[in-house]
Amino acid sequence: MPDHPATPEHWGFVVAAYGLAAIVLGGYWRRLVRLEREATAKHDRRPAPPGTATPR
Amino acid sequence: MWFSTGSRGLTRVLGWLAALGLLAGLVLALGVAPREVSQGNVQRIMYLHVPSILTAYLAFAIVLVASLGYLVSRRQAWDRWAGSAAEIGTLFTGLTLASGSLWGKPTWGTWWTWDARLTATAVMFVTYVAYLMLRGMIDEAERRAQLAAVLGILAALNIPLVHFSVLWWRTLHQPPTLLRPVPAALAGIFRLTLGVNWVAFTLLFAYLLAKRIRVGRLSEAGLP
Amino acid sequence: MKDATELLVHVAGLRKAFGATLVLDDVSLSVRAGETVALLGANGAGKTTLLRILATLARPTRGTAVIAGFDCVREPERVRERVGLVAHGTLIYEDLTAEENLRFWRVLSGGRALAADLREALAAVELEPYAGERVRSFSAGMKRRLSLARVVLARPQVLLLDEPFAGLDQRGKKWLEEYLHAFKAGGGAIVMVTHSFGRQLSVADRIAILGGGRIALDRPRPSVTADELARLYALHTEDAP
Amino acid sequence: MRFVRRAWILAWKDLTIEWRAKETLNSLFFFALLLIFLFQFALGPDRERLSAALPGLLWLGFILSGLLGLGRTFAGERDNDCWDGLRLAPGEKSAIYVGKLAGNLLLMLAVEAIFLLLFGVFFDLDLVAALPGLALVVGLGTLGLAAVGTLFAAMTAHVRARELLFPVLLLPVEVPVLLGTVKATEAVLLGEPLGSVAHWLKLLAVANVIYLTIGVLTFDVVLDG
Repeated sequence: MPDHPATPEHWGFVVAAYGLAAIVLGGYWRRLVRLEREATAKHDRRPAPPGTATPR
Repeated sequence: MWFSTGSRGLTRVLGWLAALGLLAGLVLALGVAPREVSQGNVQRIMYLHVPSILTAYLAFAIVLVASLGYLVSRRQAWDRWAGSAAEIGTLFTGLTLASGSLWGKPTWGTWWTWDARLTATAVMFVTYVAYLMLRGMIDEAERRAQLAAVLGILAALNIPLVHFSVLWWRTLHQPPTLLRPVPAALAGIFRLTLGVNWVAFTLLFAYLLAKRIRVGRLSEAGLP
Repeated sequence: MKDATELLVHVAGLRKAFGATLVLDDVSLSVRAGETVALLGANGAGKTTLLRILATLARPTRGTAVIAGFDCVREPERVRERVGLVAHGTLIYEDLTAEENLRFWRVLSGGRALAADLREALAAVELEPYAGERVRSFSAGMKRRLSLARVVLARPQVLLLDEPFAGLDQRGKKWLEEYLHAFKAGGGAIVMVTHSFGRQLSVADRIAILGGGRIALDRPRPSVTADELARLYALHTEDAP
Repeated sequence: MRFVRRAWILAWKDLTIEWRAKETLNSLFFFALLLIFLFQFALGPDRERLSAALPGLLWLGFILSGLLGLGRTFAGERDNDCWDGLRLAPGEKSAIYVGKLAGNLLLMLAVEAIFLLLFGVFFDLDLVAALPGLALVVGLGTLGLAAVGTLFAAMTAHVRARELLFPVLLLPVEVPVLLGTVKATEAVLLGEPLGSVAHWLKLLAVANVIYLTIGVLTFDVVLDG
C-alpha cells in the first residue's frame, strides 16, 4: 500500500459489497436462464389447446 | 408490447451491453477512481449502492405504471411487467440495504444505522416483499393481477409518504448523513464512475426484466 | 305482458378457461321473455360457471353474455339490477332476523325497504310468522325459502336458478313451482340448472344439454319424452371433462 | 342519497351483528388489557423509564388491536357465504367500502377509548388536559389504519394464509401513519401546542386522502374476486 493511509483500507468491505452483488445478481440471472429453458421446453412440448385464444 | 414479444436477439444484445457496462463500471470503481479523501476506500461502495437504489426506484415506477395499465386494459401483459419489475426491484432494494450496511460498519462501527435514507429503503423493501408474497399466495392469474395492481399503486404512492415521515423522524435528532446520491464536490472521475455504473445497472435491469417477462409469458403461454 | 319476442338472455360464442382447463368452449344460448330453459349436464360440465357468468360473478375468457340488452362484462351493474340468482349459497346472515336480512339486501341493492314489502315477500314464502326471529334458528328448508324471498323482493326480469328445488321442503317446492309459472306469465326469462328429469321440468319450455363445453342439444321440452331425454342425456354427457 | 343509504345499511348490519354476537368487541377489550400487562412485564414496572415510550406503547396497542379487528372485516361474509351477495347487489361498490370502513372505525375507536382509559389508570396519565389534541391525532391515525386495513381485508378475504398475509401487507404501508401518530401523541402528552407537530398532522391528512381515494377507486376491482 502506498503511504500509511489516514483511514484503514477497508478493502475487505468493498470486495464484500461487490462480491455479494455479483453473487446475488448472478444467482438470479442463472435462475432466470434455467426457468427460461424449462418454460421453453414445456411450451414447445405442450400441444396448443384447441383454438388457443389470443390473450384477451 | 414490442419489448417482450420474444425479440430474443435484442435481449441477448442487451445482456452483452449490460455485461460490458458492469465490467467498465467495476474497473472504474475499484481501480481507476482514486481513494476518496475523507471516507477512504469504503466510499467505493457508493458506486454500487447509489445505482442500486436508483434502479429500484425505476423498477417500482414501472410497477406503478404497469399496475395502472392492467386496471385500465385488463391485459395480462401489463401484469407480467408489474410482477417482473417488482421482483427485480426488490432484489436491487435488498442490494442497496446490504451495501449500505457494509458501508456503515467501517464508517459508523455498526452494521445498521437508522439513517433516514437507509430506513426509507428498508420500509420500501418490506413493502415490496409483501407485494411479492401477495402475488405468491394467489393462484388464479386474473385475481392475482387485480389485487397486485391495487397494491402496486398503493405501495408506489406510499414511497413519498415513507420518505418524508422517516426523514422528519430522523432529522429532528440527527442531520442526514453523507450518503447523499452525489456528494456536492465530486471531481469528474467520481462523477464518471458513478454515471457508468448507473447506466450499467439500468441496462442490467432492462435485461433481467426482459428475461423475466419472457419466462412469465412462456409459462402462461399454454393457457387460452 | 312483455313483448314475447324480446331477447332477455343472449349468449354467443362463450368460452371460459380456468388455468389450462377449458370449462366452456363455445356456448351459445338465447332465452326470450316468458321462456324457461332447463339446463342439464354432468357435474363439471360448466353449468354453474355459465350461470355465474350470466350473473356477472365470473368473467368469460371469450365471447359475449348479454342480459336484457346489457353486456355482463361491460355493464355489470345494469345486469345486476335485472337478474335474480338462486344458487347453493343462501346469502343470508344468521345473526340477523328474517326481516332484517330482507331489509339489508333490499337497501344494499338500492331499493327502499318498506315494511309492507318485506312482510309481503315473507308471506309469499310463508315465513311471515318468523319475521322477527334470527335465521340461525331456521331449518335448512326455511333458509332456502328466505333466500327465494330475497330474490322475489328484487322483482328481477331474469331468474338464474341453480338446483332451485334442492334443499326445499315440500311447502317450498309447491310454492316455487307456482312462483315460476307466475314469473313466466309475467314475461320473465328463466335459466334453470337441474339434474332431475322429473316433475320440475314441467315449467321448462326448452331443454338444453351442456356437454363437451358447448350446448349439445337444445329442443322444445314437449318434443322430448322422458326416456328419450335420458338416452340423449347419456349420449351427450359421457364425454364431459 | 342512495350511496349513503347503502353504506349506512352495511355499517348497520355489521354493528348490529357485532352488538348481538359481541365476539370482536369483547375480545378486543380483553386484548387491550392483556397488552397493558404485557408492556409492564416486558418493559418493567419502572414508570420513569416507560414514560418516554408511552406514545409508542399506546400506538403499538392501537395497531395490534386494530390488526385483529380489521382482519375480521369480511369474516361475516365468509362465514355466512355472502361475499357474492355484496357483488350482486347493484350499485357503487365503493359504498360497501365506505360502509365497512365506518363500521371498522367505530369498532377501533371504541377499543382505543378503553385502551386510553386503561393507559390513564396504569400509567397515571392526565388525559383530560390532552384530550382535544389527542382526539384529533387518534382520529387521523385510526382513519389511516382503517382506510388501508379495510381494503387489504377485502383483498385477503379469500387467500389461504390471510391471517399471516394481512399484517405483512398492512404494517409496512402504515409506517408513515405510525411515525406521525407517535410523534404527534408525544407532543400532545407533553402539553406542547399542536402547532409544533403541524407537519406531522399534514402528513397524516395527506396519507388519509391518498388511502381513501385508492380505497374508493379500486374497491370494485378488489371485490371482484
